[in-house]
Amino acid sequence: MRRVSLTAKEKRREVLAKLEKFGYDLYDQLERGILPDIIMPSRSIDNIYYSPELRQYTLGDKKIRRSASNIRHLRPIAQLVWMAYFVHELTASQKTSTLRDVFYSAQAYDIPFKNQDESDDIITDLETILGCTREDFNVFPEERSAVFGDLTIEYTIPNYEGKRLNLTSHPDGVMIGPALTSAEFIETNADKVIAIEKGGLFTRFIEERVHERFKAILVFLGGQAPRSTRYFIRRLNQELGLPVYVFTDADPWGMHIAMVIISGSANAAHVKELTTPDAKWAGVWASDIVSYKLPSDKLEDIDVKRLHELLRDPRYKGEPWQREINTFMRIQKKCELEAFSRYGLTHIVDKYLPQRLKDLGE
Amino acid sequence: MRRVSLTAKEKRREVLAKLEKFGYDLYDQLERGILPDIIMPSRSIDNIYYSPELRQYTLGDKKIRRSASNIRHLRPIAQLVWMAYFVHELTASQKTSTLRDVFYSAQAYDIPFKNQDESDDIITDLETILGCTREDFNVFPEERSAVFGDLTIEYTIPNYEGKRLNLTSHPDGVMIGPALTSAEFIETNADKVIAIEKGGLFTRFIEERVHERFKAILVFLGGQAPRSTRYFIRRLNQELGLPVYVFTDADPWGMHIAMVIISGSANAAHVKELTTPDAKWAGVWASDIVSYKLPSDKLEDIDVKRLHELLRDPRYKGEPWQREINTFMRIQKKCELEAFSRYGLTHIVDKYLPQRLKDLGE
Amino acid sequence: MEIISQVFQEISPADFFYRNREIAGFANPARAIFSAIRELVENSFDATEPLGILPDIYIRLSSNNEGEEGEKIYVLRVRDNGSGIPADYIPLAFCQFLFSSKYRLKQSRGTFGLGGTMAILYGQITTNKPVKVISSTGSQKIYEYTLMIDIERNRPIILDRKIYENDARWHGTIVELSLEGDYAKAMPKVLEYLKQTAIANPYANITFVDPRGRLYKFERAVSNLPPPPKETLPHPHGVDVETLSRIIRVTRCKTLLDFMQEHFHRVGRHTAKRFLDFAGFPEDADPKKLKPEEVVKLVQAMKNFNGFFPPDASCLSPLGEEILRAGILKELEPEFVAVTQRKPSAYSGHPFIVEVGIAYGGKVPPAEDVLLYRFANKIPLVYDESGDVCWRIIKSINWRKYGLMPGMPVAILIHICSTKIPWKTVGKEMIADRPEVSREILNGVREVARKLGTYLSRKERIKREKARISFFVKYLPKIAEFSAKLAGKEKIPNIEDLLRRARRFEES
Amino acid sequence: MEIISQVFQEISPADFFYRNREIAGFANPARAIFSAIRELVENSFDATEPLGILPDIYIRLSSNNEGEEGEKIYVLRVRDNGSGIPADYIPLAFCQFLFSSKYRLKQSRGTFGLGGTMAILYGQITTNKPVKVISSTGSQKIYEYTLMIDIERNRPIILDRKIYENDARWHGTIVELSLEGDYAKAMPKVLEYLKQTAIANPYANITFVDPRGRLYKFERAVSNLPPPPKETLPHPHGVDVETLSRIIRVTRCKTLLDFMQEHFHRVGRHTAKRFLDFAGFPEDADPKKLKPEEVVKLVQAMKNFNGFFPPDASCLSPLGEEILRAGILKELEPEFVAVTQRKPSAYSGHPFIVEVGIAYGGKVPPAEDVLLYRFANKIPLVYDESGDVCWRIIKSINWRKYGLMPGMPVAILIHICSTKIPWKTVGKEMIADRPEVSREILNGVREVARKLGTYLSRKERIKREKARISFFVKYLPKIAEFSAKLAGKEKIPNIEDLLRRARRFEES
Repeated sequence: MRRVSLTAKEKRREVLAKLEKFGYDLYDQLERGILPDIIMPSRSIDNIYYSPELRQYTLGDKKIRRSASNIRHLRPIAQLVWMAYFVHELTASQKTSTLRDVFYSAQAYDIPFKNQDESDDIITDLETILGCTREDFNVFPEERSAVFGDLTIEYTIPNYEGKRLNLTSHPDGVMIGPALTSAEFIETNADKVIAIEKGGLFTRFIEERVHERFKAILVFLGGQAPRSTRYFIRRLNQELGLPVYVFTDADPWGMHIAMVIISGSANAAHVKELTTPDAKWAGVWASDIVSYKLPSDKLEDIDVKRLHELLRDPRYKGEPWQREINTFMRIQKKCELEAFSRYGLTHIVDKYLPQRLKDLGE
Repeated sequence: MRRVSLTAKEKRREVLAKLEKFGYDLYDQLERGILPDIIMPSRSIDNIYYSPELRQYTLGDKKIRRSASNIRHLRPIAQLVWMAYFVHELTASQKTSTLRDVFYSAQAYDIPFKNQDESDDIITDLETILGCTREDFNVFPEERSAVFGDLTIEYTIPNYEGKRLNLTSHPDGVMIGPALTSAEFIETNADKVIAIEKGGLFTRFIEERVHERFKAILVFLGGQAPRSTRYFIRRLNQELGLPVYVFTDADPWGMHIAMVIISGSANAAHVKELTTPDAKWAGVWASDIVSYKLPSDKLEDIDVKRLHELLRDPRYKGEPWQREINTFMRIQKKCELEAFSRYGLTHIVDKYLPQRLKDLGE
Repeated sequence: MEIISQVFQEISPADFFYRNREIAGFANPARAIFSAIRELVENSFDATEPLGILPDIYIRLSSNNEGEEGEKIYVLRVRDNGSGIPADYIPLAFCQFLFSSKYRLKQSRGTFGLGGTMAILYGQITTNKPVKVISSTGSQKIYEYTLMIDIERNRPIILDRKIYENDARWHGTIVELSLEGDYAKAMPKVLEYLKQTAIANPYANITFVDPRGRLYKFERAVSNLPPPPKETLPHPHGVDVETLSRIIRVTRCKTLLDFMQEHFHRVGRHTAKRFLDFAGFPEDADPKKLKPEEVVKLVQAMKNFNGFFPPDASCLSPLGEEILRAGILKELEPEFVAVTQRKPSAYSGHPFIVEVGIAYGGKVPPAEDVLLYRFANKIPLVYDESGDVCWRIIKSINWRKYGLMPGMPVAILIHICSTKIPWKTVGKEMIADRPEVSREILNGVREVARKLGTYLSRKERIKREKARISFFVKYLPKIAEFSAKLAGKEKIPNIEDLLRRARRFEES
Repeated sequence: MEIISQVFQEISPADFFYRNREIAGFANPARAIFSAIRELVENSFDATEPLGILPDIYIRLSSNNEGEEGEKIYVLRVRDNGSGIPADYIPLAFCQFLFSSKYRLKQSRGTFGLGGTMAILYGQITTNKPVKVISSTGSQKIYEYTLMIDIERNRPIILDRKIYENDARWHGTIVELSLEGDYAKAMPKVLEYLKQTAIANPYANITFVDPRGRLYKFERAVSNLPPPPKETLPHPHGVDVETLSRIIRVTRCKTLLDFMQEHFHRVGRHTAKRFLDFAGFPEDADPKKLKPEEVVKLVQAMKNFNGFFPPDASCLSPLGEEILRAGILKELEPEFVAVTQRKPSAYSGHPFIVEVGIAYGGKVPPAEDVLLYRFANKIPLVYDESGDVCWRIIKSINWRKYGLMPGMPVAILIHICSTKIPWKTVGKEMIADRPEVSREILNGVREVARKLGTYLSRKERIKREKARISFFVKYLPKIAEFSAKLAGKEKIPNIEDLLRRARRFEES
């Protein structure tokens, strides 16, 4: 595992070296007149385990072998080598790309992908082989989330190297994109991180000066958080030692948004730097619907089905998960973060937030 | 019509006065023992006209009357008065709210909405009656888009009053939220605005220093642009006199994203400050697919159906619209902005962009 | 060149139906059990109800080897308290095809006159056992015949005949026959048939003992019978060339004016005159001297003349709205019921009456489709629902028009009675799509659906009216409160007066 | 108390079918036109093909008042070049019910023996006009009869009889009758019927002139006929008590051993011995002395004995794979065709053969469902598709298993021929669901579907093989190029050798 405090430049150098070694292995086999093969951890469902130590999903020992002697593997291997080459160029020149861009770029090299799913899948293969995330080799998704709070960062991207920015400088929130993901953390007065599912509430928290009143860095997740945002939250936790509190809607989907930040997703079992195992789901809980008399909707069939799935999920073994799942089942209700507005716009900040942080031992 | 250069404070005062007058009219009728009524422009489809002078959709002279003597109108009138009261409080205290928040807030006053559509509709009624946009009374949508470029703004929101920010300060782009929407424009060296549908390309443009090389303010639309973003583009055009170029995917949907920025949508025919009639759709055009040999997909049935609708739409009367719609029909193809990646990641900036700006008389 | 031609052969009606037994509902062992029970039960109804007797019908199906799966030999015994059959007629009535009491112009349950004989034939060819018929007309004697059918000659074979004293003056008929069948498969349809029979004939006692010894009892709920049908003259609209020729052959009338009045249903002197004028025949023409083309012309005129009175219902025996309602209330216990008896009508000169009932709620299960019960001459139709005109009509109706949505608990009962039900097939399970009939069904269904619609919309209206008043009480104070706040006023406007006026306005 | 009982009455078979004419396809004017044409055309086929004559059939339907909407009077004339009917039989064959050449144990198109007479009866009761029948067996005379039916007595009435010289030794039959009908409504089904008849009978010339004067010609495509059916003995599996009793009545055999060999299909000495042993009857028992229970026991044993040979096809006249293929190729011009004739089988002792064809591509339209053509004894079935067992089977098959997706152009033709088609109704439009029959249909459909599946998958495999080789040529150089670039090498590895080996590996 890579050290957390690796600087951006060191990280880049390490990624480039891994890519070059991957290329050399294939090159060497071909030179020796062998149809080359690639061995990598299997990402099939029977090789994904929940690791209680890591507190996230992780891959087991099962390996798969892709061999150029197998006609069905030829095309994916060619795509994989090209992909390694392409992101090597990208990283070396310090440019970024989206998943969509990668998909189209392949056409210039006459290795077209059938569709974007296929190209996304090859990127995931490359992540698995190299043991790093696509953000490490400068491929970012479309989704944008944001951050706000007293944290000064220093950019590492070209033209901005050494420039600093305090993340309270734009009160609409600062976008978490490639530049911020690769920035160094310089200084903060905050003592916690509050991550919020919905944009409206993020703005409300800024307006209500939650960052000052609670000394918090506020993160806007934008629903299920993009991986770069999960990585960013992890860094806030690991590098700065800040506790993380996640606020979501009170339904199985909101609960899972928090869980993915804490323990990762099965989809990303092959990467190990996206989780924040010590983060806490701070609300809205099913039990809050009862105790705060929040306006709620009936659980739909699909919600109930989802709850039953979560009950069987090893990540949900402990508390508050079991308690809240059972409460959902019992009251058969769900509600949104905005539901606190029934008590006035500031109620959530004035009453609920301090109480909850206190409950959680803050 | 309101003057464009109205300062934020003046604007707020004007909105508050309009809301108070709306309340007084009803109060007065009740005091005189009359079941009150409200007269406002009709937003039904037969009262929406395309105005060639304004170059946008606008409402005709038809009025509708909501009377408290009609049982079906009672509830909407009560909701409308409450809504006016609620946003008055919001604006007066300089807080913002989302559409979702408003929906929930009503419950506290025992005037619940059936669903969010209903509450959104009442907000639109209020816009129509007062002749201003919901952003004017601090109600913002969830969606977030972004801007980047050499423009210095000065905030007007509480705690940031007088603070300035240059919009190149964060290379991931600066979010367009309530704070930026209400900021004053102080200074710019840019001589144009380039609006881009997709986030990946927005980041590419920043990385390729388009803002410097082309002296441009870059705006990320995030698909169909939120109204606050359309308003922001209009301000860049009107207050700073900058020409606006819009880049979208080459398909009927991308074309319409540009059109809504230029001439507005039928949904917003009741408000007049969201359009930028002089903005230009700069690509990707159907004809570019041919001349640049771009990777493309076949038009689907729904695309063709949409093209036929656009052909009948008065906003699409002139050029390049007619030419491009006909080209789409002829070649039966569409493509995305990222399609230029087949010629390398920088091709779009090095070759296509300068050529197109030249074509458009830049 | 002369070609050797085909060999020709004549067969008896019994032989024809023997060769084609599946067309009368004896296609397989399961269906045969159902059809045999049904045919004998219908015979029992026809021997009681039209003669003013409240039916008591006892059915026993037994088997020596119950418990094994599949086909086996059963003994079916059906007893009724009907009029009985005169001794001399017993062999022919049961063991000769095309001999029946049902070939008349009045409504009876069986219309092919085949049913009982078909069951006996099927029993004979599967078991080679005779049928036993015991009957008395209430005279001093009871006759017991042991019979078989000579299929090739279409004649009864009398194997034995016994005579008993009838001191109790019992009247009725007992039929006991052996047949091969599969009761396990037939059971659901048999029980459904009996249950629905009990709905449409609430004046009957029906008892069924099945081969497993289980007793099913359907007890009498009303003791008045529908009016018995009377035999009637043919209606001019329903006369074809053959019928007219037959009447001409037997008539004693010397003039067409007499002829029309004498032989046709609801034709009086005035109508006969107007008709003959319309048809262009002299009133004093001799019917016996009409030429073939003139017969055709007269038939065409009868079809086209609009001045005849519609047939009356005297030859029909509808259930009547009272009995229909009683049957529905008894079985379905609905929240709402409506019934209608349509005016008599005719297709191809056969008079018919359609009766329709609708039931909502209660024991009617909510379902995607409306639940349909079909009856023809009081017989429930339990097979082949989807091929029936009733089903087509039910499906064609826009139920939303009557305030009905899929998932509501609605049942429709359709009863058509006629001297001749327009069957689609010999199996007597589907009613054919005759325009005259389907129009009556459609109108009947619409009529009851409208009544249900009215009921549902009144229920809805009362609910809405209550809501209206509560609206003013709820929202007017809100308008006052927030407009005052907006306007920056301390005092909220007094709206008591407005509220009072709104209430009065509502009540007017 | 004695109750006045019902009045009993006997009616003739003609009267029965007159009263119940809708059961034979004469329910309404549109259907009557269709049924009349079909019944007469089938008679013509039965008078030609089984006797080795290539059919030439000419149909003319005319009307004096064409152009008006709705029902009117038509004259239907059907002429064939068949064997003709001996003069003495003409009146009975056409104007008496239950008199026919078709009551035999061999396959013929009409199986009720009612069709032609029913059409004449319908014409008579709607127009009161006689039927004209002209026929010659190829002798020196041509006979022309003018006939009507005495419906009450089920007897022909001969109105006129003419005799002409037949110098040309013409043989055949012409039937000309008047009837009321509605051709405008019947037209689509009539034309569909004729077109499909031409598919299944490509050895016939069929000409149709319709009332609007339009000419439809279906010309002969092959000049060999299917093998004519032979009359056969009953198969033991299909014998019931009645059949056995009749044979016992007429047999001259003195022992059961002789009896079994003499009267049953495919029973030789060895089989007869084994069977009697199985059934527990002495070989020398006298069949005439069997008691009724013993007859039943013998029938049961016949049903349960597994040692009989299956019936052979000699009494059947299937199309044969060659003619079936020719008909499909001629009409549908498919990219692929497969046909199969199943081995003869039997249900309830009636032998039958199922033939199935499948067609893919060509003129077969792509559709959500497989296109189904149904034939029974060479007659196309054009009504009531969805109630047919063929339809149920087609719907039950998982077509994906054979590489077929919805939207592909596939047609299935199913022909069942039998001495007795298991009709579901007298209307002869739906085949009933008999397990023995549906098993053969299912297996036949599966067999041709498998052949089509094999064709489609071979087509697919060839396409894939070509793709394989091109894969190595395309992707191996890419791997070499980019791995070299990544490794920072100037020189790209030499992969010529690897490519050569891959090719060889592929070919082995």
